[in-house]
Amino acid sequence: MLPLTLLRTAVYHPMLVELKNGETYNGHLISCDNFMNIHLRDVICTSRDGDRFWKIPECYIRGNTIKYLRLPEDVLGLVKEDTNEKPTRSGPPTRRPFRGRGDGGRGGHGGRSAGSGGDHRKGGGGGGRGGHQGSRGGGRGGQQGGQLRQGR
Amino acid sequence: MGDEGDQVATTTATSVEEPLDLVRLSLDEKVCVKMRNERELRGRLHAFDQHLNMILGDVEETITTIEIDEETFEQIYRPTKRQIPMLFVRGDGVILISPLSKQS
Amino acid sequence: MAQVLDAYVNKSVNVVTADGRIIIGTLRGFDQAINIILDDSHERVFSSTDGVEQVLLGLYIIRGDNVALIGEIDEELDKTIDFSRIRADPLPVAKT
Amino acid sequence: MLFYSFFKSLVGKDVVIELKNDLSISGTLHSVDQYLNVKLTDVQVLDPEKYPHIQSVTSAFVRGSVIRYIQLPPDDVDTQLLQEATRKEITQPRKE
Repeated sequence: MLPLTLLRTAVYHPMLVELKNGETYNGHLISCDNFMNIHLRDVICTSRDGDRFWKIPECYIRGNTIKYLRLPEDVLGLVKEDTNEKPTRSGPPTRRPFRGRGDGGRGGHGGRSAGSGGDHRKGGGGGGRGGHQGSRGGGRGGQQGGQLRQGR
Repeated sequence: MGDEGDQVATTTATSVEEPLDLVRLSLDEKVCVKMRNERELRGRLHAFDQHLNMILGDVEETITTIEIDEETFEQIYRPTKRQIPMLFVRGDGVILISPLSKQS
Repeated sequence: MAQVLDAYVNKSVNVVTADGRIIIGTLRGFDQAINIILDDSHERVFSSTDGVEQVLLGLYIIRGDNVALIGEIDEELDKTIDFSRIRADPLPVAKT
Repeated sequence: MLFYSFFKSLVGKDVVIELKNDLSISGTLHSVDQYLNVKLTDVQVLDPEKYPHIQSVTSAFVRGSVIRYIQLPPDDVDTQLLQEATRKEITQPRKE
Protein backbone atom coordinates (compact mmCIF):
# COMPACT_ATOMS: atom_id res chain seq x y z
CA MET A 1 0.00 0.00 0.00
CA LEU A 2 1.32 3.43 -0.87
CA PRO A 3 1.84 5.82 2.06
CA LEU A 4 0.22 8.66 0.11
CA THR A 5 -2.84 6.46 -0.50
CA LEU A 6 -3.13 5.96 3.25
CA LEU A 7 -2.70 9.71 3.79
CA ARG A 8 -5.49 10.51 1.32
CA THR A 9 -7.75 8.05 3.14
CA ALA A 10 -6.96 9.87 6.39
CA VAL A 11 -8.61 13.09 5.10
CA TYR A 12 -10.97 14.57 7.72
CA HIS A 13 -9.38 12.42 10.42
CA PRO A 14 -7.39 13.82 13.39
CA MET A 15 -3.65 13.32 13.25
CA LEU A 16 -0.33 14.37 14.74
CA VAL A 17 2.45 15.71 12.50
CA GLU A 18 6.03 16.22 13.71
CA LEU A 19 8.26 18.51 11.68
CA LYS A 20 12.00 18.33 11.23
CA ASN A 21 12.35 21.31 13.62
CA GLY A 22 10.71 19.26 16.38
CA GLU A 23 7.38 21.11 16.51
CA THR A 24 4.23 18.96 16.54
CA TYR A 25 0.89 19.87 14.98
CA ASN A 26 -2.35 18.18 16.09
CA GLY A 27 -5.31 18.75 13.82
CA HIS A 28 -7.71 17.41 11.24
CA LEU A 29 -6.36 16.71 7.76
CA ILE A 30 -8.30 18.70 5.18
CA SER A 31 -6.24 17.94 2.08
CA CYS A 32 -2.88 16.61 0.90
CA ASP A 33 -0.98 16.17 -2.36
CA ASN A 34 1.69 13.92 -3.84
CA PHE A 35 4.50 15.97 -2.32
CA MET A 36 2.96 15.29 1.12
CA ASN A 37 2.05 19.01 1.45
CA ILE A 38 -0.87 19.04 3.89
CA HIS A 39 -3.64 21.37 4.98
CA LEU A 40 -4.82 21.02 8.61
CA ARG A 41 -7.78 22.54 10.50
CA ASP A 42 -8.41 23.18 14.27
CA VAL A 43 -4.71 22.84 14.92
CA ILE A 44 -2.78 22.85 18.21
CA CYS A 45 0.93 23.50 17.62
CA THR A 46 3.35 22.38 20.34
CA SER A 47 6.84 23.86 20.56
CA ARG A 48 9.94 21.69 20.24
CA ASP A 49 10.45 21.38 24.02
CA GLY A 50 6.73 20.94 24.60
CA ASP A 51 6.32 23.98 26.87
CA ARG A 52 4.49 26.39 24.55
CA PHE A 53 1.24 25.88 22.67
CA TRP A 54 -0.57 27.79 19.90
CA LYS A 55 -4.12 27.36 18.65
CA ILE A 56 -4.26 27.75 14.86
CA PRO A 57 -7.61 27.60 13.04
CA GLU A 58 -6.02 26.45 9.80
CA CYS A 59 -2.50 25.84 8.42
CA TYR A 60 -0.65 24.56 5.37
CA ILE A 61 2.52 22.45 5.94
CA ARG A 62 5.09 21.88 3.19
CA GLY A 63 5.77 18.15 2.71
CA ASN A 64 9.54 18.20 2.90
CA THR A 65 9.53 19.70 6.40
CA ILE A 66 7.64 16.67 7.79
CA LYS A 67 9.41 14.03 9.89
CA TYR A 68 6.41 11.74 10.41
CA LEU A 69 2.61 11.61 10.75
CA ARG A 70 0.70 9.67 13.40
CA LEU A 71 -2.76 8.58 12.28
CA PRO A 72 -5.69 6.98 14.13
CA GLU A 73 -5.39 3.17 13.95
CA ASP A 74 -8.71 2.72 12.21
CA VAL A 75 -7.64 4.62 9.09
CA LEU A 76 -5.70 1.54 7.98
CA GLY A 77 -8.94 -0.46 8.09
CA LEU A 78 -10.67 2.24 6.03
CA VAL A 79 -8.11 1.88 3.26
CA LYS A 80 -8.54 -1.91 3.11
CA GLU A 81 -12.30 -1.39 2.79
CA ASP A 82 -11.75 1.11 -0.01
CA THR A 83 -9.46 -0.94 -2.19
CA ASN A 84 -11.70 -4.03 -1.96
CA GLU A 85 -14.69 -2.11 -3.21
CA LYS A 86 -13.15 -0.53 -6.30
CA PRO A 87 -9.55 -1.45 -7.19
CA THR A 88 -8.23 2.03 -7.97
CA ARG A 89 -4.74 0.65 -8.54
CA SER A 90 -4.42 2.03 -12.07
CA GLY A 91 -6.42 4.32 -14.33
CA PRO A 92 -7.68 7.80 -13.40
CA PRO A 93 -8.27 8.23 -9.63
CA THR A 94 -12.06 8.03 -9.10
CA ARG A 95 -13.54 10.77 -6.81
CA ARG A 96 -14.37 8.72 -3.67
CA PRO A 97 -17.50 10.04 -1.94
CA PHE A 98 -16.78 11.77 1.38
CA ARG A 99 -16.35 8.99 4.03
CA GLY A 100 -16.53 11.26 7.08
CA ARG A 101 -17.90 9.55 10.22
CA GLY A 102 -20.38 11.16 12.53
CA ASP A 103 -18.43 11.34 15.80
CA GLY A 104 -15.16 12.71 14.50
CA GLY A 105 -13.11 9.83 15.90
CA ARG A 106 -11.69 9.09 19.37
CA GLY A 107 -9.49 11.70 21.02
CA GLY A 108 -6.30 9.85 21.74
CA HIS A 109 -4.32 12.36 19.67
CA GLY A 110 -4.38 15.36 21.92
CA GLY A 111 -6.54 18.30 20.90
CA ARG A 112 -10.33 18.29 21.02
CA SER A 113 -11.68 16.13 18.23
CA ALA A 114 -14.50 18.31 16.93
CA GLY A 115 -17.44 16.41 15.52
CA SER A 116 -16.86 16.16 11.77
CA GLY A 117 -20.51 16.57 11.00
CA GLY A 118 -19.72 20.09 9.75
CA ASP A 119 -19.17 21.05 6.14
CA HIS A 120 -19.12 17.97 3.94
CA ARG A 121 -16.80 19.51 1.37
CA LYS A 122 -15.86 17.20 -1.49
CA GLY A 123 -12.80 15.06 -0.66
CA GLY A 124 -9.71 17.27 -1.27
CA GLY A 125 -6.26 15.95 -2.00
CA GLY A 126 -4.27 15.98 -5.23
CA GLY A 127 -5.72 13.71 -7.87
CA GLY A 128 -4.47 13.16 -11.38
CA ARG A 129 -0.71 12.49 -11.18
CA GLY A 130 0.60 9.09 -10.17
CA GLY A 131 1.26 8.27 -6.53
CA HIS A 132 5.07 8.22 -6.42
CA GLN A 133 7.04 11.42 -5.99
CA GLY A 134 8.90 12.43 -9.15
CA SER A 135 12.63 12.04 -8.51
CA ARG A 136 14.82 15.06 -9.23
CA GLY A 137 18.04 14.32 -11.07
CA GLY A 138 21.38 15.56 -9.70
CA GLY A 139 21.87 16.14 -5.98
CA ARG A 140 24.01 13.76 -3.90
CA GLY A 141 23.84 10.30 -5.35
CA GLY A 142 20.50 11.22 -6.91
CA GLN A 143 17.87 12.86 -4.77
CA GLN A 144 14.71 11.08 -3.78
CA GLY A 145 11.45 13.02 -3.43
CA GLY A 146 10.02 15.46 -5.94
CA GLN A 147 9.93 19.07 -4.84
CA LEU A 148 12.80 21.35 -5.85
CA ARG A 149 14.97 21.97 -2.79
CA GLN A 150 16.05 25.56 -2.05
CA GLY A 151 19.62 24.63 -1.03
CA ARG A 152 20.64 23.00 2.30
CA MET B 1 29.79 1.18 -41.22
CA GLY B 2 29.49 4.77 -39.86
CA ASP B 3 32.34 7.02 -40.99
CA GLU B 4 35.12 7.33 -38.45
CA GLY B 5 35.75 10.97 -39.34
CA ASP B 6 33.57 12.88 -36.89
CA GLN B 7 35.64 13.41 -33.78
CA VAL B 8 33.58 14.41 -30.75
CA ALA B 9 35.27 17.44 -29.14
CA THR B 10 36.44 16.02 -25.82
CA THR B 11 38.33 17.72 -23.06
CA THR B 12 41.98 16.86 -23.61
CA ALA B 13 43.45 14.89 -20.72
CA THR B 14 45.28 17.85 -19.15
CA SER B 15 43.03 20.91 -19.74
CA VAL B 16 41.02 22.21 -16.78
CA GLU B 17 37.83 23.71 -18.09
CA GLU B 18 35.71 23.22 -15.02
CA PRO B 19 36.54 22.49 -11.38
CA LEU B 20 35.81 18.78 -11.73
CA ASP B 21 38.62 18.56 -14.29
CA LEU B 22 41.08 19.47 -11.53
CA VAL B 23 39.85 16.46 -9.59
CA ARG B 24 40.20 14.35 -12.75
CA LEU B 25 43.88 15.33 -12.89
CA SER B 26 44.29 13.74 -9.45
CA LEU B 27 43.05 10.31 -10.56
CA ASP B 28 45.49 7.64 -9.36
CA GLU B 29 47.26 10.34 -7.32
CA LYS B 30 47.32 11.02 -3.57
CA VAL B 31 44.68 13.55 -2.51
CA CYS B 32 43.56 15.21 0.70
CA VAL B 33 39.79 15.35 1.27
CA LYS B 34 38.37 17.70 3.88
CA MET B 35 35.05 16.36 5.23
CA ARG B 36 32.36 17.77 7.47
CA ASN B 37 32.43 16.90 11.20
CA GLU B 38 36.15 17.72 11.55
CA ARG B 39 37.28 14.76 9.42
CA GLU B 40 40.10 14.56 6.89
CA LEU B 41 41.04 11.76 4.51
CA ARG B 42 44.32 11.19 2.71
CA GLY B 43 44.49 8.48 0.08
CA ARG B 44 44.81 7.54 -3.58
CA LEU B 45 41.88 8.66 -5.73
CA HIS B 46 40.52 5.79 -7.84
CA ALA B 47 37.06 7.08 -8.85
CA PHE B 48 34.64 9.98 -8.42
CA ASP B 49 31.39 11.35 -9.91
CA GLN B 50 29.69 14.73 -10.15
CA HIS B 51 28.30 14.36 -6.61
CA LEU B 52 31.91 13.91 -5.37
CA ASN B 53 31.15 10.34 -4.34
CA MET B 54 34.64 8.79 -4.37
CA ILE B 55 36.66 5.59 -4.04
CA LEU B 56 39.95 6.10 -2.18
CA GLY B 57 42.74 3.56 -1.59
CA ASP B 58 45.26 3.25 1.30
CA VAL B 59 43.32 5.85 3.29
CA GLU B 60 44.34 7.57 6.50
CA GLU B 61 41.35 9.19 8.24
CA THR B 62 41.99 11.89 10.85
CA ILE B 63 39.14 12.93 13.16
CA THR B 64 39.91 16.04 15.18
CA THR B 65 37.98 16.33 18.43
CA ILE B 66 38.06 19.51 20.49
CA GLU B 67 38.14 19.03 24.25
CA ILE B 68 37.89 21.82 26.81
CA ASP B 69 40.37 21.50 29.69
CA GLU B 70 38.19 21.78 32.84
CA GLU B 71 40.58 24.02 34.77
CA THR B 72 42.05 26.28 32.16
CA PHE B 73 39.08 26.15 29.72
CA GLU B 74 41.72 25.92 27.04
CA GLN B 75 40.68 24.12 23.84
CA ILE B 76 42.66 20.95 23.16
CA TYR B 77 42.64 19.61 19.59
CA ARG B 78 42.97 15.82 19.78
CA PRO B 79 43.41 14.02 16.44
CA THR B 80 42.49 10.32 16.21
CA LYS B 81 43.73 8.43 13.14
CA ARG B 82 42.50 5.32 11.37
CA GLN B 83 43.85 3.35 8.37
CA ILE B 84 41.40 1.92 5.82
CA PRO B 85 42.65 -0.04 2.76
CA MET B 86 39.75 0.73 0.37
CA LEU B 87 36.94 3.21 1.00
CA PHE B 88 33.79 4.54 -0.69
CA VAL B 89 33.08 8.12 0.43
CA ARG B 90 29.63 9.64 -0.04
CA GLY B 91 29.85 13.01 -1.74
CA ASP B 92 27.44 15.01 0.43
CA GLY B 93 29.97 15.05 3.30
CA VAL B 94 32.85 16.43 1.19
CA ILE B 95 33.96 20.04 1.63
CA LEU B 96 37.21 20.14 -0.34
CA ILE B 97 39.59 17.99 -2.37
CA SER B 98 43.21 19.03 -2.92
CA PRO B 99 46.03 17.23 -4.77
CA LEU B 100 48.67 15.95 -2.37
CA SER B 101 51.31 14.65 -4.78
CA LYS B 102 53.11 18.03 -5.16
CA GLN B 103 53.27 19.20 -1.52
CA SER B 104 54.11 16.17 0.73
CA MET C 1 14.95 -1.75 -4.79
CA ALA C 2 11.22 -2.24 -4.54
CA GLN C 3 11.64 -5.97 -4.28
CA VAL C 4 13.96 -5.49 -1.29
CA LEU C 5 11.35 -3.64 0.76
CA ASP C 6 8.61 -5.86 -0.62
CA ALA C 7 10.31 -8.69 1.24
CA TYR C 8 9.76 -6.79 4.52
CA VAL C 9 6.06 -5.93 4.00
CA ASN C 10 3.82 -7.32 6.78
CA LYS C 11 6.97 -8.24 8.71
CA SER C 12 8.18 -6.79 12.00
CA VAL C 13 10.87 -4.19 11.29
CA ASN C 14 13.23 -1.99 13.35
CA VAL C 15 13.36 1.47 11.82
CA VAL C 16 16.26 3.77 12.72
CA THR C 17 15.24 7.33 11.89
CA ALA C 18 17.58 10.13 10.86
CA ASP C 19 16.84 11.92 14.15
CA GLY C 20 18.11 8.88 16.06
CA ARG C 21 14.87 7.17 17.16
CA ILE C 22 14.30 3.41 17.18
CA ILE C 23 10.75 2.54 16.06
CA ILE C 24 9.52 -1.06 15.93
CA GLY C 25 6.42 -1.90 13.90
CA THR C 26 4.85 -3.90 11.09
CA LEU C 27 5.73 -2.54 7.65
CA ARG C 28 2.46 -2.09 5.74
CA GLY C 29 3.68 -0.11 2.76
CA PHE C 30 6.36 2.07 1.17
CA ASP C 31 7.01 4.09 -1.99
CA GLN C 32 10.01 5.06 -4.09
CA ALA C 33 10.92 7.95 -1.82
CA ILE C 34 11.09 5.37 1.05
CA ASN C 35 8.08 6.95 2.79
CA ILE C 36 6.87 4.02 4.92
CA ILE C 37 3.70 2.92 6.75
CA LEU C 38 4.31 1.33 10.16
CA ASP C 39 1.42 -0.35 11.98
CA ASP C 40 1.17 -1.19 15.74
CA SER C 41 4.44 0.65 16.22
CA HIS C 42 6.27 1.43 19.44
CA GLU C 43 9.43 3.39 20.16
CA ARG C 44 12.35 1.95 22.13
CA VAL C 45 13.89 4.78 24.12
CA PHE C 46 17.45 4.00 25.23
CA SER C 47 19.10 5.54 28.27
CA SER C 48 22.56 5.22 29.82
CA THR C 49 21.10 5.22 33.35
CA ASP C 50 18.04 2.97 33.19
CA GLY C 51 16.56 0.22 31.00
CA VAL C 52 14.90 0.59 27.61
CA GLU C 53 11.51 2.29 27.75
CA GLN C 54 8.87 1.16 25.24
CA VAL C 55 6.38 3.86 24.13
CA LEU C 56 3.29 2.69 22.22
CA LEU C 57 2.64 4.78 19.10
CA GLY C 58 0.20 3.02 16.73
CA LEU C 59 -0.12 3.88 13.00
CA TYR C 60 2.73 5.89 11.47
CA ILE C 61 3.72 7.33 8.12
CA ILE C 62 7.44 8.11 8.32
CA ARG C 63 8.76 10.39 5.58
CA GLY C 64 11.56 8.89 3.45
CA ASP C 65 14.17 11.55 4.16
CA ASN C 66 13.76 10.81 7.88
CA VAL C 67 14.42 7.08 7.42
CA ALA C 68 18.04 5.96 8.01
CA LEU C 69 17.74 2.17 8.21
CA ILE C 70 14.98 -0.45 8.01
CA GLY C 71 16.04 -3.71 9.67
CA GLU C 72 14.22 -7.02 9.46
CA ILE C 73 13.76 -8.28 13.01
CA ASP C 74 14.58 -11.88 13.92
CA GLU C 75 11.61 -12.38 16.28
CA GLU C 76 13.21 -15.30 18.16
CA LEU C 77 16.35 -13.28 18.82
CA ASP C 78 14.31 -10.24 19.83
CA LYS C 79 12.41 -12.20 22.47
CA THR C 80 15.65 -13.27 24.16
CA ILE C 81 16.72 -9.67 24.86
CA ASP C 82 16.25 -8.36 28.42
CA PHE C 83 15.57 -4.69 27.66
CA SER C 84 15.47 -3.73 31.33
CA ARG C 85 19.20 -4.46 31.63
CA ILE C 86 20.37 -2.63 28.49
CA ARG C 87 22.18 0.66 29.07
CA ALA C 88 23.12 2.82 26.07
CA ASP C 89 22.88 6.38 24.90
CA PRO C 90 20.23 7.17 22.31
CA LEU C 91 21.60 7.26 18.76
CA PRO C 92 22.83 10.68 17.62
CA VAL C 93 21.18 12.51 14.73
CA ALA C 94 22.42 11.18 11.37
CA LYS C 95 23.56 14.57 10.07
CA THR C 96 26.21 14.76 7.33
CA MET D 1 25.58 5.46 -12.80
CA LEU D 2 29.27 4.74 -12.25
CA PHE D 3 28.97 3.84 -8.54
CA TYR D 4 25.68 2.03 -9.08
CA SER D 5 27.40 -0.33 -11.54
CA PHE D 6 30.46 -0.55 -9.29
CA PHE D 7 28.41 -1.65 -6.27
CA LYS D 8 26.43 -4.10 -8.40
CA SER D 9 29.77 -5.76 -9.16
CA LEU D 10 30.40 -6.11 -5.40
CA VAL D 11 27.15 -7.93 -4.57
CA GLY D 12 27.93 -10.96 -2.41
CA LYS D 13 31.03 -9.36 -0.91
CA ASP D 14 31.42 -8.36 2.75
CA VAL D 15 31.50 -4.62 3.47
CA VAL D 16 31.34 -2.29 6.49
CA ILE D 17 28.91 0.62 6.29
CA GLU D 18 29.55 3.63 8.53
CA LEU D 19 26.45 5.78 8.94
CA LYS D 20 26.37 9.49 9.64
CA ASN D 21 25.09 8.73 13.15
CA ASP D 22 28.44 6.92 13.70
CA LEU D 23 26.81 3.46 13.77
CA SER D 24 28.97 0.98 11.84
CA ILE D 25 27.54 -2.30 10.60
CA SER D 26 29.17 -5.14 8.67
CA GLY D 27 27.35 -7.51 6.35
CA THR D 28 27.12 -9.03 2.91
CA LEU D 29 26.10 -6.67 0.14
CA HIS D 30 22.78 -8.03 -1.15
CA SER D 31 21.59 -5.28 -3.49
CA VAL D 32 21.95 -1.61 -4.42
CA ASP D 33 19.81 0.91 -6.35
CA GLN D 34 20.37 4.12 -8.33
CA TYR D 35 20.09 6.27 -5.17
CA LEU D 36 22.87 4.06 -3.70
CA ASN D 37 20.42 2.70 -1.14
CA VAL D 38 21.88 -0.61 -0.07
CA LYS D 39 20.65 -3.85 1.46
CA LEU D 40 22.92 -5.99 3.66
CA THR D 41 22.36 -9.53 4.91
CA ASP D 42 24.07 -11.19 7.92
CA VAL D 43 24.18 -7.78 9.58
CA GLN D 44 26.42 -7.31 12.63
CA VAL D 45 27.04 -4.15 14.62
CA LEU D 46 30.75 -3.43 15.01
CA ASP D 47 30.46 -2.06 18.56
CA PRO D 48 27.46 -3.93 20.07
CA GLU D 49 28.19 -2.60 23.56
CA LYS D 50 27.75 0.99 22.53
CA TYR D 51 25.10 0.30 19.89
CA PRO D 52 22.61 -2.32 21.16
CA HIS D 53 19.82 -0.50 19.30
CA ILE D 54 19.49 -3.01 16.44
CA GLN D 55 20.64 -6.17 18.20
CA SER D 56 17.90 -8.39 16.73
CA VAL D 57 18.28 -7.18 13.14
CA THR D 58 19.68 -9.76 10.73
CA SER D 59 19.22 -7.99 7.39
CA ALA D 60 18.81 -4.29 6.73
CA PHE D 61 17.97 -1.75 4.07
CA VAL D 62 20.20 1.35 4.45
CA ARG D 63 19.24 4.67 2.85
CA GLY D 64 22.03 6.08 0.66
CA SER D 65 21.77 9.59 2.09
CA VAL D 66 22.69 8.49 5.63
CA ILE D 67 25.84 6.63 4.56
CA ARG D 68 29.16 8.32 5.35
CA TYR D 69 31.57 5.57 4.22
CA ILE D 70 31.53 2.02 2.93
CA GLN D 71 34.71 0.07 3.69
CA LEU D 72 35.43 -2.30 0.80
CA PRO D 73 37.47 -5.54 0.48
CA PRO D 74 40.59 -4.23 -1.39
CA ASP D 75 41.16 -7.42 -3.40
CA ASP D 76 37.69 -7.15 -4.95
CA VAL D 77 38.25 -3.63 -6.29
CA ASP D 78 39.83 -3.22 -9.75
CA THR D 79 41.33 0.25 -9.41
CA GLN D 80 42.49 0.32 -13.04
CA LEU D 81 38.96 -0.30 -14.30
CA LEU D 82 37.56 2.33 -11.90
CA GLN D 83 39.94 5.02 -13.15
CA GLU D 84 39.11 4.30 -16.80
CA ALA D 85 35.37 4.31 -16.06
CA THR D 86 35.75 7.62 -14.23
CA ARG D 87 37.62 9.23 -17.14
CA LYS D 88 34.95 8.04 -19.55
CA GLU D 89 32.02 9.17 -17.42
CA ILE D 90 33.51 12.57 -16.55
CA THR D 91 34.21 13.63 -20.13
CA GLN D 92 30.51 13.34 -20.98
CA PRO D 93 28.61 13.24 -17.67
CA ARG D 94 25.84 15.48 -18.95
CA LYS D 95 24.81 12.85 -21.50
CA GLU D 96 23.43 10.58 -18.70
